[in-house]
Amino acid sequence: MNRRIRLWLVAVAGTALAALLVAACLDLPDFGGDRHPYGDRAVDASLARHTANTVASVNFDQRAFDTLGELTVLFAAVVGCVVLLRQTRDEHRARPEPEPVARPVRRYALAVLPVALLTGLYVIAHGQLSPGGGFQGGVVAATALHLLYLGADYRALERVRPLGLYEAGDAVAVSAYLVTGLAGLIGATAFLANTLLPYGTFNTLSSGGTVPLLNAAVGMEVACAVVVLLARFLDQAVEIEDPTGKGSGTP
Amino acid sequence: MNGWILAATVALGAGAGATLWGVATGPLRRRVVAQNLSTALACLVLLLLAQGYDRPSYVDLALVLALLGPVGTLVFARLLADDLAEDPPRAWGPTYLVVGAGAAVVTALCVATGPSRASAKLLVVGALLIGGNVVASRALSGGFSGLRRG
Amino acid sequence: MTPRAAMRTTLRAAAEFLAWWTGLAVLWLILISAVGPLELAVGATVAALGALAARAARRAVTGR
Amino acid sequence: MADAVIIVALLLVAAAATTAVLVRDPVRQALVLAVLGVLLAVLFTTLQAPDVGLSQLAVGSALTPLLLLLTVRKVRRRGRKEGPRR
Amino acid sequence: MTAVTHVLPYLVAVWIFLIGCYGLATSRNLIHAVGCLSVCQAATYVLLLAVGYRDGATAPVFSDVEPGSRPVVDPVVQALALTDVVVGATVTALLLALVVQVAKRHGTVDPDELSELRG
Repeated sequence: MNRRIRLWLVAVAGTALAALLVAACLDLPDFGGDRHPYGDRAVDASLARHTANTVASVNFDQRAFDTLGELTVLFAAVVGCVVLLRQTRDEHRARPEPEPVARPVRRYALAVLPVALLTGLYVIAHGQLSPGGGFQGGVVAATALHLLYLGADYRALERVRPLGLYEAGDAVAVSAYLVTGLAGLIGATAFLANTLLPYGTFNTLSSGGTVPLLNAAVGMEVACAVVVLLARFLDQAVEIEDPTGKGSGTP
Repeated sequence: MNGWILAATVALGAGAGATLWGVATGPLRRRVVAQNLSTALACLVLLLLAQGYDRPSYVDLALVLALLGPVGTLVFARLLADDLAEDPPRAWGPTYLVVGAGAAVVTALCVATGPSRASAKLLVVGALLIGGNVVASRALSGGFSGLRRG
Repeated sequence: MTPRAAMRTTLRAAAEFLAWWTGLAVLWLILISAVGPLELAVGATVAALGALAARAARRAVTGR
Repeated sequence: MADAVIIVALLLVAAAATTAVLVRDPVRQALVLAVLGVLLAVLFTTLQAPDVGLSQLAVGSALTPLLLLLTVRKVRRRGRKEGPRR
Repeated sequence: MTAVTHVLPYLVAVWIFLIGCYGLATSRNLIHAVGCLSVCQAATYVLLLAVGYRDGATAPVFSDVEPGSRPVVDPVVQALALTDVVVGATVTALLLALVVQVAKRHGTVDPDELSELRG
């Protein structure tokens, strides 16, 4: 099946799919319509549990079990990357040397790193109040750490980032999520049910029952997962060379 | 239809359209500069939309973009250092244009919100945006010249 | 490392940590909308974390 | 009239997606994908979805380009017989 | 509102999905193909959020708005789109790890050359 036949097949199937999709779009309810039955009920349930950010309430309270599934997808992907990008026997690891970087860039990296880390933790902490949550804040915090690689070099980042700690942190965070769910099972009614803690006063940091706890667990898990993921990719791209040394030399 | 959303629409259509055209065509050095300017312009659009929709909590998006936009450009500047080495980008004109626009937008928003913690937050976002943009442009035009191993 | 030099380095380290901590705490106060006791406590710990990260980053870069 | 900004954002996202596909070189595509991520975040804000916009910003502005470029660097150093830059 | 804006977001989502599939089918570089796949996924975000939009409504986040004072958009699709974005990024990372392995094993990332190698 050479390339020409494959392209013809794609063209024919593509146009047929396009026709069907456009026909489907014409029958969809108008954009901006007023009928959102699930949305209204989700908002009412979220307000009943004093959670200001309804999306966080849907994610961590009404559909907490699906978020557990997503957490395992994240965890499995990181484990997959760790296995795929490991250093094979015949590859050797070259020590990263210090790299010359312009002074303003390094000063910017050193100045913005704590600010970005603070913003990431702010986004996680206020996940159930203002826009944000565990996922977004975790990625921002992990990216903040890698400013060291961007502002200086990989050796500086390695010195600050003990990888074993982050892999353990990843596992601890996922199990913290599970333990909170089991506590719901033991303490009150159902797995991951939000009946364990009092809902607190509306629009404060302690409102929403277990939503802030699950938010923090997901935030820590995503931050550790992204650090481990980027560590594997950086190792492959900067440190690990092939047996024939082809990999080394100027990139 | 208030003026803020109109301003955001114009900035989005003109500014983002130009940067998209800049990043789609031309030599690599111009594409990298266009990417840097696109994050700055998008941050301004987000600030205008936050004011236009009367939702102060949307400023968090502009804050994260003001932080991560320049970091994304640093990623490109660092990992494409060898590709950019032969003809480094020299686009200080558009950068200062966008920085000026940013300063104007942030001051207009601060005047609109009046002296309060919210305008302090806007000033922080403006400072991060302008500082990040200038440093990213500096990094693009030769911040990582002596790089060997990346 | 004479005791006086050791004392001076720890003093300088504490000063740097405190400077970062106050800066980040002020930034936290600007970021949050409603100020409450719990917010201040969380802000204090997060600012301390950020100050530690800032110091570790500076030492990692300059201590090469 | 608030929909004008939605329409402009939608058309820009469509144009950016088309560009991202038509640009064949991975490095240049990473640049266009970064711009596409930012435009998507603006579109999500106009559609009143700040949480999704925030996650698209966090993921699309620094993480995805870094992963793409690190892979390009590894593949470019590894595969010496890389064909002419298409 | 004119008739076209009633259906424009859905058509844009369909267009982005089809152009992503076209890119996937005709790509000559696996890294480019992974980029096209993330474009396909962007189509799902646009469609999901377009389904949940309500005219003149605001975000269902009540940290700075009095609940019930303004109509809100559908939060359920936003939670789905949020999960979609995060999983999309993770899948992209895993696929890129696979591309690195393919490049190591076969020395090339052109799908057509790969099919001939029977590696």
